[in-house]
Amino acid sequence: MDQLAAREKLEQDVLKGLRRPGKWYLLGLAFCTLLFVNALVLWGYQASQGLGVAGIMHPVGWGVYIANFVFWVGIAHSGTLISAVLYLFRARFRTSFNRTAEAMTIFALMVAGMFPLIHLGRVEIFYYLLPYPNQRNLWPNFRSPLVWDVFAITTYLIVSLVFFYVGTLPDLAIVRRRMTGVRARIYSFFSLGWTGSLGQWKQYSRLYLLLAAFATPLVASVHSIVSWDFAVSILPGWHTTIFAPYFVAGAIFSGTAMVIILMVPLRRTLQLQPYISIDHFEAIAKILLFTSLIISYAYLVEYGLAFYGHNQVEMELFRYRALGHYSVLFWLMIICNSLVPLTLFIKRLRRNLAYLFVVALLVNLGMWIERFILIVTSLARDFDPYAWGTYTPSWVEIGITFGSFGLFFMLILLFVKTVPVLSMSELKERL
Amino acid sequence: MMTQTYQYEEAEAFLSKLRELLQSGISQEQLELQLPYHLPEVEQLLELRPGPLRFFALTGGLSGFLGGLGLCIYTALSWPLITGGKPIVSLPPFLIIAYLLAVLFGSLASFAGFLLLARLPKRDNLLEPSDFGNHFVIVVKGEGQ
Amino acid sequence: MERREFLQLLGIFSGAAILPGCGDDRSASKLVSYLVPPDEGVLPGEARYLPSTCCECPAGCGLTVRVREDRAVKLEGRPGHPVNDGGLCMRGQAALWRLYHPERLRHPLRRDADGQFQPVSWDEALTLVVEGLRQARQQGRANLLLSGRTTGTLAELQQHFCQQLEVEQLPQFEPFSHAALRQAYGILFAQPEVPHYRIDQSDLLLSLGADLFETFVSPVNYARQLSRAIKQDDFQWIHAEPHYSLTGANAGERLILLPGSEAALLCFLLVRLDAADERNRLPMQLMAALPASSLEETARLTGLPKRRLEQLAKQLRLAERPLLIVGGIATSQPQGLQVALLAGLLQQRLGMVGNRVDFSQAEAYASVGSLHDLERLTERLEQDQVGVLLVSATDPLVQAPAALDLKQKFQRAGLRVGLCDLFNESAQQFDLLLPLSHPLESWGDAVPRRGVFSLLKPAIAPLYDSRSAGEILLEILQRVGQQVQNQSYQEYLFNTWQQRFDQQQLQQFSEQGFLSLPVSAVPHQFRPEAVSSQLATTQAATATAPHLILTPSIRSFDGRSSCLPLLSELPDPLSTVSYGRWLSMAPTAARKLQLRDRDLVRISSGDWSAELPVRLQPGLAATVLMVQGDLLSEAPLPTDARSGELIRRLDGVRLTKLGGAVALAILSGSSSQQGRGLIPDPVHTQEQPLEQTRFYRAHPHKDYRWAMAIDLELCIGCGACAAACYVENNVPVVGQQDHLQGREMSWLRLAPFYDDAGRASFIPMLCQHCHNAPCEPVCPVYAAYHNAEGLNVQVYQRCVGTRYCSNNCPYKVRRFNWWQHQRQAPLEQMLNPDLSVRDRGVMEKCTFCVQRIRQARDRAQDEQRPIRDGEVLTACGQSCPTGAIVFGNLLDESSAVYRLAHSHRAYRVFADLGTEPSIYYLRKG
Amino acid sequence: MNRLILIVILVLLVGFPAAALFLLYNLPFDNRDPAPVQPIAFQHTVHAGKMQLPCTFCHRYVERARQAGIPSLSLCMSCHRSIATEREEIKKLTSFFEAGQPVYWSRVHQLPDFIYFSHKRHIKGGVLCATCHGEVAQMEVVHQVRSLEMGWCLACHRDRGAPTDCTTCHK
Repeated sequence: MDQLAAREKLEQDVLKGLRRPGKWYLLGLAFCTLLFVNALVLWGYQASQGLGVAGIMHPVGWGVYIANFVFWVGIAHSGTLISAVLYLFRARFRTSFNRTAEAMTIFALMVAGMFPLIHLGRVEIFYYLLPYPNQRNLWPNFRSPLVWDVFAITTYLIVSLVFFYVGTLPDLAIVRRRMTGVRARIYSFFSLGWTGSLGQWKQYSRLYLLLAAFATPLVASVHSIVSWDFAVSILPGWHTTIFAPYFVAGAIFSGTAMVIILMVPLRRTLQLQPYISIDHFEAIAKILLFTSLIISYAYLVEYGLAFYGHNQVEMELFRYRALGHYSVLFWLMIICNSLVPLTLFIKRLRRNLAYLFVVALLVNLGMWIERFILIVTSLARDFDPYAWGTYTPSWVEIGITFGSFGLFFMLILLFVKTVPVLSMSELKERL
Repeated sequence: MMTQTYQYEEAEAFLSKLRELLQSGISQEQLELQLPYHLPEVEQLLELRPGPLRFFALTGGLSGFLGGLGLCIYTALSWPLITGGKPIVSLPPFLIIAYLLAVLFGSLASFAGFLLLARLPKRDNLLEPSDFGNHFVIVVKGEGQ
Repeated sequence: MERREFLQLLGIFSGAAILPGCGDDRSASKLVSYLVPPDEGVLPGEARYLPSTCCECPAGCGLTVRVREDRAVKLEGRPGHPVNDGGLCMRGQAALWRLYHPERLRHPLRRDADGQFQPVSWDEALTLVVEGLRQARQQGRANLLLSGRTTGTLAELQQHFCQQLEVEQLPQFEPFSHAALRQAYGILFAQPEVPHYRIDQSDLLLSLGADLFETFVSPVNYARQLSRAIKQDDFQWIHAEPHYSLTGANAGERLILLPGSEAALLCFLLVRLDAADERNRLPMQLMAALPASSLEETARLTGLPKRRLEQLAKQLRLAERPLLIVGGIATSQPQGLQVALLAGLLQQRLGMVGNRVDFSQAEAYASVGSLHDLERLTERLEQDQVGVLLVSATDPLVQAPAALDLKQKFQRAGLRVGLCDLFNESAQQFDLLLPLSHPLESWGDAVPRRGVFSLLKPAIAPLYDSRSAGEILLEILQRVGQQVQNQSYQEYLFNTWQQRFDQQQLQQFSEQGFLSLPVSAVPHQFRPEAVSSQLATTQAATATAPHLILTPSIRSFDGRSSCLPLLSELPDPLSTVSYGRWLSMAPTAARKLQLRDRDLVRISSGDWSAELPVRLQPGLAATVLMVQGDLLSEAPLPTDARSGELIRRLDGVRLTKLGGAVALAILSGSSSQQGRGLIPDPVHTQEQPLEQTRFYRAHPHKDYRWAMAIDLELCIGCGACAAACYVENNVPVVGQQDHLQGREMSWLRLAPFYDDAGRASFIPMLCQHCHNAPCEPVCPVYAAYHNAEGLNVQVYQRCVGTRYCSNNCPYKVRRFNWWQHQRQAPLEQMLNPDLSVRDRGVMEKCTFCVQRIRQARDRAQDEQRPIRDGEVLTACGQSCPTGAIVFGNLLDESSAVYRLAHSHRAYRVFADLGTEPSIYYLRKG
Repeated sequence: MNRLILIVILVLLVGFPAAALFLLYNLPFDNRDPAPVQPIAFQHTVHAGKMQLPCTFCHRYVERARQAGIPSLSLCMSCHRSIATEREEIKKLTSFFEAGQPVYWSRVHQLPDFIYFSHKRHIKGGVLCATCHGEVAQMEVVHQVRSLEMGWCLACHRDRGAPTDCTTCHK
């Protein structure tokens, strides 16, 4: 087949995804939207009644909401890892995933960004957190990790958006060419009049490299900063130096799993098998396996530090994690995060997409639980034994959690129908 | 000399023609190239220099870093409140803010530089799109045009 | 004082002066003018402090009422008052809830033919009473007046009333009547009274069952006295009881007796001590009447080791000024009267009577009856002999033992007239309800013990169309022409006082709110001959286990205060249960039945049974089960035939595990401190903490650095501080549901920590105002920061509610407003206007009563001087009955807090975390 | 046409952030009536202006207490029993007094509940009434002239070296 025909076929194949949606798509979209709207209603209820409608209490002041926040920020990470870090390392398999992964980063960050607002006692004055001149002559406290979070998340979201948008520019021009009517004009507007001239490509490639360079440290820093929310505190189980690398590894672990969760069905329904090969999935699976090992190592180290260090408060906490009120969750987490991924050492399993999909689902379940355990147990058993308590999420928190998944998948579904899920201009290089 | 347009379906043919044209003494200013995807070989042939985009990034990044640090220090001093026994100007946390703003401003400045240097958005093309699809195109402009 | 001056004093409350900023809605946007200017010294927006007397229990503590804008907003113990000298217990603190109780009766009510209550005017209501009295007399039925313990002028007025109107005054009704005690003292010394115990003059206190800190006669007074006694080096305190009380938890040593063995113990001690000394021996005849009490037998009966028994006798013998107090559970049992008699004999033998057991200052219990009187009342009711039954300021329907079935028989009185304050279930059993004014709205006086006069003076104008008992009785008398027309009760009182006191005393009485008059010593006569016959049956019948003991409650007294929401909100000191009822049992016994906290059990005795959740109580004897009496008022408790005391023990009860658990609000997460040294082991008293290494230089403090010292040796865990904090700082009462979810709002909590032997130590935990506070740097908006005077400030208006500060607080003393807490009208009138009411979504915590610091600074600035040591009293420290909490400026080397902070006993909780708290605890020993 | 679009876009680009900043700068807004209607049309222009009564003649607690105090009706009546009795507004006053009803004046200057403010401290510190209340003697209807917002208070506190600790005012 000659090159031109191959390129044309690629465009046709990829743009098939943008056709009029089918029944199942609409049903899925409606379901996700419903979950999200439900969460909005619950949030409104919570905002009017007070945080009492959530299950959080004294001493567990942070619960499911912050677990969700950490989880979704974590999901965001592998998007940047795939698009920026692997770009710098020239990993070829990245082109199969990078567009979806970048979109995932943005959507996950949008979802994550909602949770700090949801968990505020007085969301109506969230603007106190922003540094802007005001009549009160007051500024936020830059010594607070929560302000670091505000900056980290905003920076990460904006940089990811720019990165994503720049990457889609050439593809938007292709879509414009292949569309007619109003849709063509809309795509035309967003493609900024991209023609593919050498001058544009020249600047484009340089910008892409620069943005990748800017985004790469964010992979390490943003989740480090999120981890410092916990690590700079004084609590047993939180106040530990391994948190930053441990969180980053965990973020990549769960994010990679989410990429698998998204790409396996996409590849099938959009018939992208020619462009995304099993080899590519295997490469991703190896990342999953590797980060799982790091995570397991971190679990071991935490226990080792606590018990070898013989700090009473730490020992009690880690005993409680494994054997206390949340022990079932703890062991489920160990199974999902440390044991199940070990099966990926077997090549046959690693190349089996259905199996990989199931492992990825379990990994994400496990990682969500990890955040829950980590946040809740440390608060439930800290220094003063009189103030120990147990936390059970309320239906409001659970509803909002499901709503966050609803919002995420709603955005992914909308993305699939509006933007080419593969980077055509990059794939053309590979043809 | 009249303006000439060459269209190719394959990258190799395009590149050999381009090489041929360059050897025949046609200056870079006379060439207008359209590509369906980024071909690094073209830049090698034309011996393109890195260009000024780097400086946008550097300026943005530096101003973000200094601005961030300045913001933190200024606000902390404008109403000095002690928290946790830490000094009013606590550099470690302020460096985090400075670093993040460096990344943010650097990225945004690079993007702005890109738009400027690549002359985007292109108004003509916004309204009346025209491109050459998946073809490689070389336009050799006539002298004096 | 002249009559004119006195009446002028009244003028303040005549309602002429409406002060700005009253609690109604429109005042928020309106300024209200005075009609006439207020009296000199009354400034708008500034607090006034008026004397009064607490009427929440019979102890009669002196009060200082803080009044803001014509609203009483805080009660404090009155310094110098002979009963409480500044301290006030949690029930006293909660008394404001009775004043502003939403269920207050607002006007007289009369039950109509359909059984519905209809409002009537006072005129109609009193006419009905007069008419009823007349009719009953014609029918030959007796008119009766039953009241709670009443002293002072009102008691005289009651007598006068009864004489004039041919109403029979029944002996006053008190559930804790101390009848056995009084009867025994009557037999022994012809003094049927409760003496005043002078604990602070003793060097050895042996208390037997008497719950000195909870309900026994005058708890705040005893706590004050004990705190003075403990400060003497050689003071010893041994407490013996079968169950576990707060008093026992605080005694130097707590002896666990087998239930019902108090008499045996006393018998043994009496025989031993009588033999030890040749002088003043008790008559042979009397000693012969005592049952044989060998060491072995006593050890078997009491369950105490022989060595300990001998040692106890020796301790008593060697003590120079021993004091024995019996009461509470020890006298509310089948041998109650013997216990009281034997104790009296021991007191006589060891020379306590007349000095440390002081009858000249006897507590005013003489006119209180016993359950026998109530039994007689039910008999007369059954025989339809009762015409009008006036019940004044007491609630026999709830508090009489279930066995009497008073509620049923009560219906047979001709006309049931209730003088009560709340429209609760027992109020609805009356035909005619006359709303009583709260003591803070009324004039009056109280004589809690002989020679002590305490003033009641209205702090606010009555909220409703209510009257005080005195006003009602006086008006009825006037109606039948037995009293000077148009004389008000105030004038009546004033006349009485003028007759009783001289000018100087009167002046003192009205200014300081109390008066101590010298009392003549009462010559006591010892009548051993009367005792012998009573002692014959002393030998204890061995009771069968397990025993259910119904204890008094520090929170509700005998149940009368359980209607005050604050007291349900505050946890029981020993079990830390707030809402609901529970059965305390020993961990060992629970393990046998595989019971854990909150597991449901059924407890039964005869036909009666009740279902309760279990709460493990370390240190409780394995054969003893414990429930607070007012939570199990339906239990079939018998009355002691001889003393008329309620027997608060059921023997041989059956306990069945029901399976399943119920939600019970247990506030403590752990009864052990898990070896974390919040309260250091006294063994290691000499260890000095290492000097902290600092990463950053310590920040400076200018003129003041506020700090607090809490002496754990003095802290008795009574919870008065926590109660005071609630009232002072507008801390919301959130209710059972939030407590079950761990969302109590208390700024100050008392954590009981038990060691392996079941000994309890208490530590008040509140914001430590750390120098390097972990809560501060994590706040994104500077809502938590450290000010120049060392306060850890929380700016509510700035708080966005991230709760990070609470997470990062190692002491977990920050409280989050999960809701917009509502206060049912008119409870919002109790709010302290000196600090804001926190909104939903805001973090709050102890401020070291910054409003009081502000007030002191304002005063100091006016006088151009620094704030004096002791000028700022935090609400908790002010209320503490033992004075365990001291507040002041750490930079002032002459201050009390500086001295205590540099004591060898001082330590700081979790010092190794480097938070450098501003609260110094003083360890025991 | 194109230029017009460009201008509109520019205006939006500049205007929108400016409006947003203005909004944020001033949040939260105070939307009370700056000059509410009073039950009796009391004339500060006459009493404080023409007759030059000192402020403390009526607001007599201002040097001694947190609240300045509203004059009692008996104080008003001490003059108005004989002066200007025929006027409509004075008749209102008399009827209030005779009925024994207090007057519910509308508050002009109102600090939020969570603020501790002491007139005494400010007067003793040498702050003039007019600094916060404006020239009341020249106001036909008294209205609020200062924002009484935190930034405004703070500016003065800083100028005068008065305490700026949060607990000074926040309670």
